[in-house]
Amino acid sequence: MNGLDQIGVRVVTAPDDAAPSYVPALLREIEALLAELVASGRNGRIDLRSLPLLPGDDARLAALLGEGEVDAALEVTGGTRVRETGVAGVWWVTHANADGETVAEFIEVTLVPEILKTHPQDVRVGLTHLRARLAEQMQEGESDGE
Amino acid sequence: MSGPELLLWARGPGLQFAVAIFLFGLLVRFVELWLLGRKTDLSEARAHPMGPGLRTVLSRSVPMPGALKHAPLVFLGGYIFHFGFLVTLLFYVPHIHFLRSILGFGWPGLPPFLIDVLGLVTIATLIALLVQRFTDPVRRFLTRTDDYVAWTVTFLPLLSGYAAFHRLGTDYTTMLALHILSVELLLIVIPFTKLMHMFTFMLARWYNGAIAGRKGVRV
Amino acid sequence: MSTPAERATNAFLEQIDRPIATFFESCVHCGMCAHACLFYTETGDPQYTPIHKLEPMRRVWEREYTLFGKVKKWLGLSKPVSEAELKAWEPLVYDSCSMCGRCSLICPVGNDIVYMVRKMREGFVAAGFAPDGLKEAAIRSLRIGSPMGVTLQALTAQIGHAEKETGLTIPLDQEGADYLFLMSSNEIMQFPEILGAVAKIFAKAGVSWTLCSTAFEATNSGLQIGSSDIAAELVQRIVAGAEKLKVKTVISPECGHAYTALRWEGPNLIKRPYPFKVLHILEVLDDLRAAGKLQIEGMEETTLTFHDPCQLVRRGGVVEPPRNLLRMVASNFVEMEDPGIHNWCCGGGGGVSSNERADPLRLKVFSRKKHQLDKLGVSTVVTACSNCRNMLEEGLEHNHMQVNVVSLTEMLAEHLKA
Amino acid sequence: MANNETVGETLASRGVSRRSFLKFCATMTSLLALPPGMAEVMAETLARTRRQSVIWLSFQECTGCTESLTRSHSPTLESLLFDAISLDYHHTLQAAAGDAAERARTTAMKDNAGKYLVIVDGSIPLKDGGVYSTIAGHSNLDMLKETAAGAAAIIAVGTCATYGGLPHAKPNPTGAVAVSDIIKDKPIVNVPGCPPIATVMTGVVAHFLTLGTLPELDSLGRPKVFFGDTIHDRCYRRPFYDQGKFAKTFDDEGARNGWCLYELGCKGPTTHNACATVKWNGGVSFPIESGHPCLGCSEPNFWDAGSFYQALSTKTLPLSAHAGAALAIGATVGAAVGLASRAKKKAAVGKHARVTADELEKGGGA
Repeated sequence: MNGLDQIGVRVVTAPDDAAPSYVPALLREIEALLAELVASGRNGRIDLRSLPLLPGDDARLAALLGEGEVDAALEVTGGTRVRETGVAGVWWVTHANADGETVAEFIEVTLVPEILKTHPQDVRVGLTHLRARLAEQMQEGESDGE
Repeated sequence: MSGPELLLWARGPGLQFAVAIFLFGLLVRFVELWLLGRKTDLSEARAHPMGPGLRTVLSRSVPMPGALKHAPLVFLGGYIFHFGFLVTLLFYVPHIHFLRSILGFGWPGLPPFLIDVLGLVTIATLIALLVQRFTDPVRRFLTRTDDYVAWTVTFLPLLSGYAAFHRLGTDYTTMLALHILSVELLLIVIPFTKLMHMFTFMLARWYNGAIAGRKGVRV
Repeated sequence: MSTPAERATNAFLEQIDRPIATFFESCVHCGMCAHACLFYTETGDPQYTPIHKLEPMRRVWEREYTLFGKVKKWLGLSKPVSEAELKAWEPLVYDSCSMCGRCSLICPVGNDIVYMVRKMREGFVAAGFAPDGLKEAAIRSLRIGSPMGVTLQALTAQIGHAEKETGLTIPLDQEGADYLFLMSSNEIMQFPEILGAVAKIFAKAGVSWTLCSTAFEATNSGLQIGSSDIAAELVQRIVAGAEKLKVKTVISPECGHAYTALRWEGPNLIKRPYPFKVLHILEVLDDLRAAGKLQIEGMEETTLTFHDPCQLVRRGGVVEPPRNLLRMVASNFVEMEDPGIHNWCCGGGGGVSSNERADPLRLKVFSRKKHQLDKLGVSTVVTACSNCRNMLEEGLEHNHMQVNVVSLTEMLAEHLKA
Repeated sequence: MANNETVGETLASRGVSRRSFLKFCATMTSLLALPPGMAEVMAETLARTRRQSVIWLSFQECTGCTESLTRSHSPTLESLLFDAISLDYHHTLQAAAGDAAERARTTAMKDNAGKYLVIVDGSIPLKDGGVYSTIAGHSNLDMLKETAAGAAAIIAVGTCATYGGLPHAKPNPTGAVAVSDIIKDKPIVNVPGCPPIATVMTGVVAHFLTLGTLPELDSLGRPKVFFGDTIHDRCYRRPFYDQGKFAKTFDDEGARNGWCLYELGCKGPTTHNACATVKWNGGVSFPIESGHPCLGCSEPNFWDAGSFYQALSTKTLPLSAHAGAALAIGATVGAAVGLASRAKKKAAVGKHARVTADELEKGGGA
């Protein structure tokens, strides 16, 4: 067997012009959340997986929002990508598992997505680690000086 | 009993029971009817009754001149209802599968949206015919309990089928089970009500056509 | 036999056969038959719905001849037919049904309703529930030989008149003649010209024919009242006369039910086929026309129409002969609305004309005929049934309409080539 | 057992960052259809909770459910869940054996009385005193009753534990029943499937851990969020069903085109599960996507619901024997009635009173 093309299977996907696109409604919702952020500073989040998006809808939405200044790649039990869209304050967050499969996808309307921030708990853990390392170094320095 | 259990019962023992009662009743009615017998007509025939009899079996589906004008709703309603009922029964793919599993052969179905539209039209027509039974003097006068029973058991499969098709009412599995049960109810009721006409109408038309036909009258 | 209800039930049990059971089984109470029935369309009264008129017999069928009826009877859920019920239904069966058979044509499941009405009357007459007029007519037929009490003397008197008028000899009891001509007492009493007309036509055509002194009355009160016993006795008289004279063909005159009685019911009533043929006078005339033996001169030019007698067309199959003959003699023949087998009854068939109690209803439902004739605006209506003729004349007079009613046979005789 | 440690502490000590934690919670809100804004709250709650004691009971089962849960591509977010719970008893996974293993169970029950979670896979045989499946000399029935008594809630995973499953299939030689047939006084969540989707199992546990409640259930005790829709409702091949395009065999044009598998016996329309949306093997595919009709494994009695390859609308039992008998009896009864009718008719003819002129004159009843 040389490749998949030798299997007599031809997959035809269902026609996608059956229902109107969900994108316009989604944009309205983003607009409302953004206005809320401006007015009261409250964060908003839309779960793209929970919406009946049609094939091509996410591409359409991405094209409409455009690309922004931030594109962060995180390594958090699988990859997570956080991009600010062309609309400042509107972020596109994609969570993947270790195999690279997307497991969740959100539009976040916020100043900084929560996942980018470092949690105080982790900071404490970091501090502990740093001090431990410093202590190690001091020890090494002392032994070097001897 | 949960939806899946109900469905299982409806497709299994329920169906066995309903089909058995249906066939039993059908045979009782036909045999008891047949054995009543009929005297040979000794008058000299103008034509052989067979041809005109068979002709009337078909031709009686066309209303007599003027009839459409005098009672449009009964005729049109009757046409639409019978057409809609038969087409949805015989050309909806899951129904064809059901019949194939019993008869051993099948035929191509119609796209579901056509069945959907037809089903709705049929339901509306049946309701109109019921309203007419209440309001029209002749229909109201003639109506007996039997007519309401027949209407109800005919209506239920349509209603439950439509609800199942559109995932209305309770969950699909239960609705499908109710739909099959309603068909079983219909099967059980057929031999004991005027619904027998679905079989005897051919014989009745044949007699009518044959009796007139041997006198040389095409009815 | 004891009570009337039991006598009626017994007669129903005798009459119900496979077609009747099929019809009852098939009825869906759609009520279409009402729209074919003169008595409903002209009154709007739902009790005149034809299938409803059969309810007592339907109940006997269900109760006695079906498993489920038997179960209901056993459980005490059904009652036998009662005398009160018979009394209530008698007017429906006799006054509001002219046995025209239109309902049998409209029924979508194909029920031959009039076939059942005919059989149901057996039960009513057996129980004594029949209109006085019909009973009296039947008694006169049995005892005197004619429903109107016409005797042989009356006939011979009319023969004398006709012979004088036409100058022809009218044969009576001539053995070996080809045709035996019958008359209805109505014709003998009210339209005797028909005898001369037939004599002239037959003489011209060279037809060998005769009248019979023991079998001249064609009408059959037994059929009208719905008693096979009486009908058989009356038919038997004609059969005996025809067999005595050894004729080849018996001619039924311009009368609707006489044709049905003799042509279609007769052999079944006497339980054997005839050794002769039965033809309606119009069939004989049409045969003569086809053979070129009916020569006509001068056409009737007024606009005229033809009233189809139910028993001739729908119940008898004589549809084309009157039209062939009319086209021969009338230049302005127009068809009525719903012609041929779909015609509307004059209102007086099936014994209604002999039932005085039914007169007001009969005249009321004449509105259908009035409507049909008004629509055409003709001054002459031709027919081929003396009873229809009577009913048309009465109805027209009642409605103050100026329309002539003419017998087709007479009209032909008038235009016979000299 | 480190049951006094909070989940946050445990995770931190294992080098799992709070970002992973947040990501897990965000994924769970998406999966459980919770408001997406709840992710942060969930993460904080979960971090502060003490690790949940879980007792996993395996009865008449094939270990497929455990396999489904553990053999997912690791490391996954699901595996995080194992860090968030204290799996105190699971006789397939635990290191301890024999009396030590059973002691672990009783200890956990005692220490966490009224608070521990019981997960059950496998059905419980009742026939012959439950001898067909025993663990350490205890029948499954006894062990279930004993363990359930102090539980906060029970999660029945797999079709066997939820409906009896394969052991329950006719003729059910061991008298197998579901957990819900025995335990009536505890909240039970049914997660059916043969096996159930791993994500669905973890989702239910996560819901309990983070919100402290069980998800909303349908009439069969299944979480509505995963079992609310049928496979058919969410199937990507649904448009073909609506258009009336069906594969008739496994190798025809329709099958190659990926048309609807209804005619090949697909039970999608009556099967409630999340396969069509959550999918299997890390979201790779699900049976219908691979060209095989849905078997309906997450519905009760799916083994006995007729052939897997016969359309859903068809009969499940043969009709000919009943039909034949009905016809024979019908013909006999009909003939009996018919012959009685003939006799009655003959008698009526015999009783016929001739209608005569005299008779008419007497007037009868008129």
